[in-house]
Amino acid sequence: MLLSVRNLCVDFHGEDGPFRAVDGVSFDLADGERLAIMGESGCGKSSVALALMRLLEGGGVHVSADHLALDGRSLLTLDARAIRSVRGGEIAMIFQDATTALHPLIPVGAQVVEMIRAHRRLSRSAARTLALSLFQRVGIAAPERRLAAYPHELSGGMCQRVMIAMAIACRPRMLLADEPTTALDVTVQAQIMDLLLDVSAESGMAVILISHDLGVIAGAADRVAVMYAGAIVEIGPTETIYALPAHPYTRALLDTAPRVDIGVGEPLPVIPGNVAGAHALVGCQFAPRCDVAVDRCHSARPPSRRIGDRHEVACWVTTDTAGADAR
Amino acid sequence: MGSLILSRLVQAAVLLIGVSVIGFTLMHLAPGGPLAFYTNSPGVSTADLVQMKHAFGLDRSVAMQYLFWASDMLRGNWGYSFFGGRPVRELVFERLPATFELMGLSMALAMLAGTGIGVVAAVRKDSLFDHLVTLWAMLALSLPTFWYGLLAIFVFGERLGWLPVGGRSTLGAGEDIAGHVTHLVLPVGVLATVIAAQWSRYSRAAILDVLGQDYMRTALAKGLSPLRILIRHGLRSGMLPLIALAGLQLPMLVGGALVTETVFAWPGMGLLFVNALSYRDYPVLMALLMLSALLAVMGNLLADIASALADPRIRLGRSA
Amino acid sequence: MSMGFAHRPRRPVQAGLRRFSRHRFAVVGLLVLLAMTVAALFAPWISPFDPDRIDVAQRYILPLSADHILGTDDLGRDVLSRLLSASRVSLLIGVSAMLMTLIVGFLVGAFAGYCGGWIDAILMRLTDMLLCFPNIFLLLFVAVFVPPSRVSLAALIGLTSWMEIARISHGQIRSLKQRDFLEAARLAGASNVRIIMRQILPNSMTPMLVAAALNTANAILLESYVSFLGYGIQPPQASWGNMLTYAQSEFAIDPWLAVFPGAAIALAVTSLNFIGDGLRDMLDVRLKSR
Amino acid sequence: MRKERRGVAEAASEASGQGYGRRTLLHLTAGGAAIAAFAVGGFSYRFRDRHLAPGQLALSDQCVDAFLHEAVNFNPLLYMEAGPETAVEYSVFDTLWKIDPSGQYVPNLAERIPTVGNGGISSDGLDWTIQLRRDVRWHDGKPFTARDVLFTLRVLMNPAIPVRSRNGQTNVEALSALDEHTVRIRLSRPFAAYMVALERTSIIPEHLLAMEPDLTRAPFNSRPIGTGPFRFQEHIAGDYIAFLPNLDYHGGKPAIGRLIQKYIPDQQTLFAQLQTGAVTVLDGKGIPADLYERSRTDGRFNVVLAPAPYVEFLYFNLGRPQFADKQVRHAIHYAVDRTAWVDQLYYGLPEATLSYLPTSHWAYNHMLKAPPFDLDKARQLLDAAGWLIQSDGVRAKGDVRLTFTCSTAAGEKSREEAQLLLQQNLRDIGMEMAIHNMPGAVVYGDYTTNSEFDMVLVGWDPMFYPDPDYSERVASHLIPAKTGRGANYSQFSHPEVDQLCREGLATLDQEERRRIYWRIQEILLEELPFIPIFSYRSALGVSKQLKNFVPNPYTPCNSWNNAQWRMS
Repeated sequence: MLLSVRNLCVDFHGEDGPFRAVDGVSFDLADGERLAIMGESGCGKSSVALALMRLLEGGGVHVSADHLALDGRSLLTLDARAIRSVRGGEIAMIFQDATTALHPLIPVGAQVVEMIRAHRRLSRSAARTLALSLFQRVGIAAPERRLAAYPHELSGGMCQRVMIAMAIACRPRMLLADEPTTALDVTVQAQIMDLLLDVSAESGMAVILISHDLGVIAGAADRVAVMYAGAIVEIGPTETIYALPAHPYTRALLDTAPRVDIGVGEPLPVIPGNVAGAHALVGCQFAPRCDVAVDRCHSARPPSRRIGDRHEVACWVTTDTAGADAR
Repeated sequence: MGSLILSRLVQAAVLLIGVSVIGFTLMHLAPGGPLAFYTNSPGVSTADLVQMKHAFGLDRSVAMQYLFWASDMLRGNWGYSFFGGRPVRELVFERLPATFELMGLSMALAMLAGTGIGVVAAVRKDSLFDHLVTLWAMLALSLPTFWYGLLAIFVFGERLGWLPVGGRSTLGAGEDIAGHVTHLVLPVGVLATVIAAQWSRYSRAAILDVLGQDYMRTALAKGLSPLRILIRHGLRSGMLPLIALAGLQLPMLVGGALVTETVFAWPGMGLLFVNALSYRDYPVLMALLMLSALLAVMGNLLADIASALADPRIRLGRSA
Repeated sequence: MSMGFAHRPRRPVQAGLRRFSRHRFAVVGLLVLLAMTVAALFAPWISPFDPDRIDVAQRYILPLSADHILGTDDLGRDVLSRLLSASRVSLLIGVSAMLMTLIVGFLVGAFAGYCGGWIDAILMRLTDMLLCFPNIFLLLFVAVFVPPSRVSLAALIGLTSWMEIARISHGQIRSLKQRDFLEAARLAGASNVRIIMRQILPNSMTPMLVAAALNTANAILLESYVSFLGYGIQPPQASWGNMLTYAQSEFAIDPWLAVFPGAAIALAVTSLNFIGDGLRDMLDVRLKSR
Repeated sequence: MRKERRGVAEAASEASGQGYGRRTLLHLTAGGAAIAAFAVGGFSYRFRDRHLAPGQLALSDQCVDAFLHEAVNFNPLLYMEAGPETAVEYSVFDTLWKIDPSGQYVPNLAERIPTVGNGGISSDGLDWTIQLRRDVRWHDGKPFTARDVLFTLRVLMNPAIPVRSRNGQTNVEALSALDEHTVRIRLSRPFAAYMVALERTSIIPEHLLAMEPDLTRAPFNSRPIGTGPFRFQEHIAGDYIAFLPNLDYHGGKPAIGRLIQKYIPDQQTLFAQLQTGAVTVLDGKGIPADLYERSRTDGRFNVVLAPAPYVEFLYFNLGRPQFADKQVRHAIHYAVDRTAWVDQLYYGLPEATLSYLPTSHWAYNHMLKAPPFDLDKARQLLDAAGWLIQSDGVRAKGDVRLTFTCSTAAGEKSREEAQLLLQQNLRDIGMEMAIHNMPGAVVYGDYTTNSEFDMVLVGWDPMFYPDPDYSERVASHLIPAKTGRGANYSQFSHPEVDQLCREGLATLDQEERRRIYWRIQEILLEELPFIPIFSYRSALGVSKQLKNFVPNPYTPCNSWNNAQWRMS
C-alpha cells in the first residue's frame, strides 16, 4: 500500500468551541490508484487532505490516527524537516482556486522554480529549464513568456495548469487534488481533468481527488469514498457506488446529481435538513436526515462493514439487509 | 509611470492651492491677530499699530493679502516673520534638521521594532507574547505622549539623573556625539515607543491578513521552510500596505513631534509651530501648513509609486 | 471558502456575540466603559463633594485619608468628584466628536461614492490630503481660532478626524453600488437620498461601528493634547485632559493628582480600543487598519 | 478560513527558534533605511553648524541662563518680548546709564549722569547735554560716537519704524551732536521720566544700520553687534543663543567664559534641568509658585527672590453698567481674599500691594489701607446700593444684572485658580462671574485695547518704571477706545488724577513728586478703576557656582550686571 490511513481524527478547538471535523476516517491507497473523496461542503474532505500533509497542526487543531503511513513510513512522527520533504516531494497538492493559491507578487515561473529547488539539487538555470518543459507538458502556450507572468495576468485555467506543473515537478508519489476544477468554467474543467488524469497516468502517480462534483468523479476515479459529517459512510469502486449505492446518503447524493452541476458548491437542496455537527449525535450522523432511519440509527454509531468486493458501508439499515442477504 | 506622476502632480498643485486658500482664510477670519502682541507692549501707540498693520500688509483685504502672499511664495519668497523680521524660509530650514532627526530616528526605530514585534505577534497569534504585545500597544496608545514624557523626565532625569532631560546637546561641549546621543534617548524613546505600538498593530494585522491567504498554504504544501515562507511569501505581501502607510506618514516628520518637542525642549518645527500659533505669526504658520501639505502630497505620491513598484497588480499610469 | 468543514448551525447575531465575548479584553473593556458611563451619568448624585468647591485649607490631602477617597487637589477640591465631573465632559466630547465624525465622514464618503465622477475625485483626494496631516497639527491650527468650549472642542475634533470614516463609507458604497439591490431600488423609483439613507447607510454601518469606537478613544486623547497645549476645556469645568495638564506641576508634590486622570484616560481609551478590536472580530470586517 | 491559518502560523513559528528574527530584521532594515537617512541628515547638518563651538572652553566656566520663552529679535529697539530678549539686550548692548538695585543711576556709555546740579540738565529741565565715553568700541572694532546716539534716538522718533516703545521720545524737540562725544537733546516740555526713557534705550550702531532699507528685516536683528559686555556668538533657533565675553569691554572684562541663553519651553523640564545642573540660572518668570516651597528645600541650587515691577490687577471696564457703580467695585474688593490669593495660590511668593507700585517703591503710599476680606460687608454694601438678589440668586438693579466675564491669557495655572477662587467668593455675594480665558493673542488684542472686556486679570508694569508715572493707564485723554491712544483700558476718567499726572511729570523734585503720587494712589484706591492684588516677585533658581548674581528690582531683567557674574 502506498498510503494507509486508520482512524484519522481531526479536532478543532476554535473560538466556537471544540469540534471534530474528521471522525475516524480509514482507507488505503495503492500506487497509481485514483481515489475520489466525495461529499458536501463542510463534510471534512479537505481536512482529510490537509491532515495527510500535516498542514493542520497546532493552534488548537489536533490530528490523531491509529495509523497514518506513506509507504510504510508513519507520517505522524516525522520531524519538521522530513515532513517538508514529503510535502511537494512525495505528496503534491493542488487547490480549488489556483488564482489565489499562487502568490500574487511572484512570477509563476519563479514559483515553480522555487518548488523544484526546494526538493531537488538543481541550479537555478536547470530548474528554470525544467519549469519550462513542465509548462510545455501541461499545455501552456508560449511557456517562455508565461514563466515571467504574474498570476493576475493568467486565466483561472492557466493558473491551474501552473499549479499542476508545480505539483508534478518533483515527481511525487501521490497528488492531492482538492476540488481542482470547481472554480473553473465547465469547458475548462474538462481540459484540466483530462490533463490531471493524463499526467498521473503517465507518471504512475496516485491521486486523491476531492470533489462534490459527481460528474467529475465518475470519469476520473477508480474508487470513491463518500464522506458525511467527518466520516466515510461508504467506500467502493466507482462503478459499484454509482450503480449500486448502498448508503442512503450516497443514494440521496446521486439523486441530486443533475442539480449539482448547476449550483456549484451549494448544499444539496433535496436532502432534507442540514449537515449535523460531527460527534454531536450518539448514533448515525445522517440519521436525522435519513428517510429510512430506524431506532437503532439514533442510538448507536454504525461501524463500517464490508458488503461487497472492496465495497464498505457504514449503515445499520443497509448492512443489516445486506448482511441478511449475504447469509 | 510618467503619466501617473504627472497627473498626481497636477492634483497636488490643485490641492496645495486649496489648502493654502482655506488655511489663509481661516487664519484671517479668526479673532486676535499678530498685532495683539504689540498691543500688549505699553510703549506701542495706536498710530504705531496702524503703521505696523500697513507694514505687515494687514490693512489690505484678505483676498489681496492672499494674492500677495501666493505670488511671493511662487517666486520662492516665503515672507518675513512678523516677530523678529527674519525670513521665514530661514526660520523653517534651521528647525528642520532637529525635527527630522528626532522624528526620523523615532520613526525608523519604531517601524523596525514595531514591524518585528507585529510579525512575531501575528505568527504566534493568541500566544502569551501576542497578548502581551496587544496589551502593551493598547496601553502605549492610551495615554498622551506628554504624560510619558514628563514621567520619563521625572524618573530618568530628575530622580535617577541618568539622562539629560531636554535640549539637543550638551551646551558648549562642542562636537560631542556621545552627549548628543544621550539627549536623544528620552525623546526618541518616548516617541518611538508610541509609534512602535502603532506599527506593531499595523504589521500584525497585515501579516495576519497574509497568513490567512491561500497562497501561504500553497507555499507550505510545497514543502518550503517556514522561514522562507514567512520572508519570501509572507513579508513580501505583508509589507505592501506598510510601505504605503510609511509614505502616508511622511507629514509626521513636520508635525508629528509637536507635543514631544515641547516637553523635551527640542528645537524643532513643533516648537516653531506652537510659538507661531500663539503669536499669530501668519507667514510662519502658512509656511508650516504648506510644508506639511507638501509632504502630505509627496507622501501620497511616494506611497502610490512604492505600491506600484512593489505590486505588479497595480498597473502603472493609473492611479491606485 | 477554499476549505469547508462542518460548523454548528448558529444564528449570525448569536455567533457574533459569542465571538465578541470570547474576546476577553473586549468584554472587560465594555464593562469598564459601561461602569464609567454610568458613573458619568450619575455623577452629580454620586459625587461625594461639589467638584468645583474650593477650600484652600483642605488642599493636597492624600488619597484614602479623611473624607476624600482620592484626596484633594491644590485648591482643596475633591479629586474623586472632579474625576466624575470630568468624565462627563471627556466622554461627552468623545462621543459627540465621534458622532460628528460619523456624520461628516459618512456624508462625504457616501456623497462622493454615490455621485462618482469628478465630485468623487475631488472629495476623496481632499480626504486623502487631510488624512495626511498629523491630526494634532490640523486640530491646533483650527483650535487657535475658535474659543474652546465643550461644543467647539467636540466639533473641532469631529471636523478634523472624519476622514477615515469617509474612506470607509466611500469604499462600502463603491462596492455596494456594484450590487443588484441598489439598481433594484433605483428602478423602484427611490430617490437618491432615500437610497443613501435606506440602503447604503445600514449596509455600511458595521465597519463604521468599529471606527466609531476607535474614534471615540481618539477624541478623548486629542482633548488631553489640546488641553496640554493650552487650548482645552476652560476652568472651572474639569476634564480628564485639563486635570492631567494641571497636575503636571504637582507631580513631585502629589503624584496622585497626575495618576488618577491619567488612569481614567488610559482606562477609557484602552477599553474603547479593545471594544473596537472586539467589534472588528465580531463583525469580521476587514478594516484597513490605519 | 481561520483554521488552516493555524497550520501556517504554527509551521512558521517552528522556525522562530532558528533565528528568523535576525533575518527579518535585516529585511526590515532595508525598509527603514530611507527614514534613517533623514536622521543622519539631521546629524550632519547639525555638526556642520557647530564649528564655532570652542572645544577648549572649560564647561565649568560657562553660564547657562534659561528662559521659558525664546528670544527671536535681538534688535533692542524692535523686540517685543520682555525677558529673554531684554537679557540679550543687556548682554550685547549698552545704554547711556544704568540703574542699580538701590535705584541710583550709574553712568555707562555716558561719562556722568546729567543733573541740574552738574549742568547736564538746564534748570527749566528742557535741555539735556550728555557727555559720552571716548573709550568705547563696537564689537566690530569701530568707535562709538555721538552719531550712534543720535541715530538711535532718530529711529525711535521715526513713525515709519515699528519700535517697541517710543515713550518719552515724543517729547524730544531737537537733537544735535555738539562734538564727536557730546549729545544735546532739547525737550518740548519738562519730562521727569526721560531719565528712565534713556535708561531703557540701548544704543545701536549707526555705521551698520544707517543704510538698511528696512530696519525690521535687517540681518542685524538676528546677528547683533553692540558695545556690551558680551559678543553674540551663535544662535541655534529654538535651542540657545551663545555669547562670548567682550574682552575690550569698557566696564571691565566679563568673568564668565561663555554665556548661553537657553530656551526651554516647558516649566517642568526647565525646573528639572535646574535640578540636574544643566541650567545655571532659571531666569525669566522664575520657578512657578507651586514649586517654590519645594525648590527652597531642594538644596541643589539657591533660590533668589527677584522683585519685578509688574503688579497683578483686576481691571474693570468702567464702560460696563455693572461696573459704573463704584459700590460694586468696592464690594468686589471686599470679596477679594488677598491673603489666600497671595499666600495659598502663590505660596507667599509675591507681595500684596494696594497700588500700582510695589510696596518697596519710593513713591508707594504706605498710608493706604487694605479693606478686609469680608463677604458680609460686601453684601451690605450691595444691598445699600440697591443691588438686590433676584430669584435666580444674582443681584440686579433695574435691568442691570451683576453678571460679567473675567478674562486672562489662558494657560497660567495660578492665575486661573485665583479666578476660580474669586468666582466662588463672588457667587457667594450674589454676582455671577463667568471665566472667559483666551489665548494671549486674543485677550491682549482689540479685546483689551478697545475695552471690549468686562474684567481682565492682568500683570502690568507702569510705563516708565521705576518712574512712578501712571498717566498712560489712568489719564482721561489716553483712553484708546475713545481717543485712539494710550492704555487707559478701564476708561477711567478723573479730572484731579489728570491734573496730578501732569504735575508729577513736570517736576524733577522727588519729594514733591512723592506727594503727588501718594495722592494719585489714594484716589485710585478710592475710585477703584482696578484692584491691585500683588506685585510680582520671581523665585529664580541659581546654581551655587554662580557668584555676583544680584537681582535688580528696577530692571525688567536680571542680566543687568552679568558682566560681573562669575563661576566658581
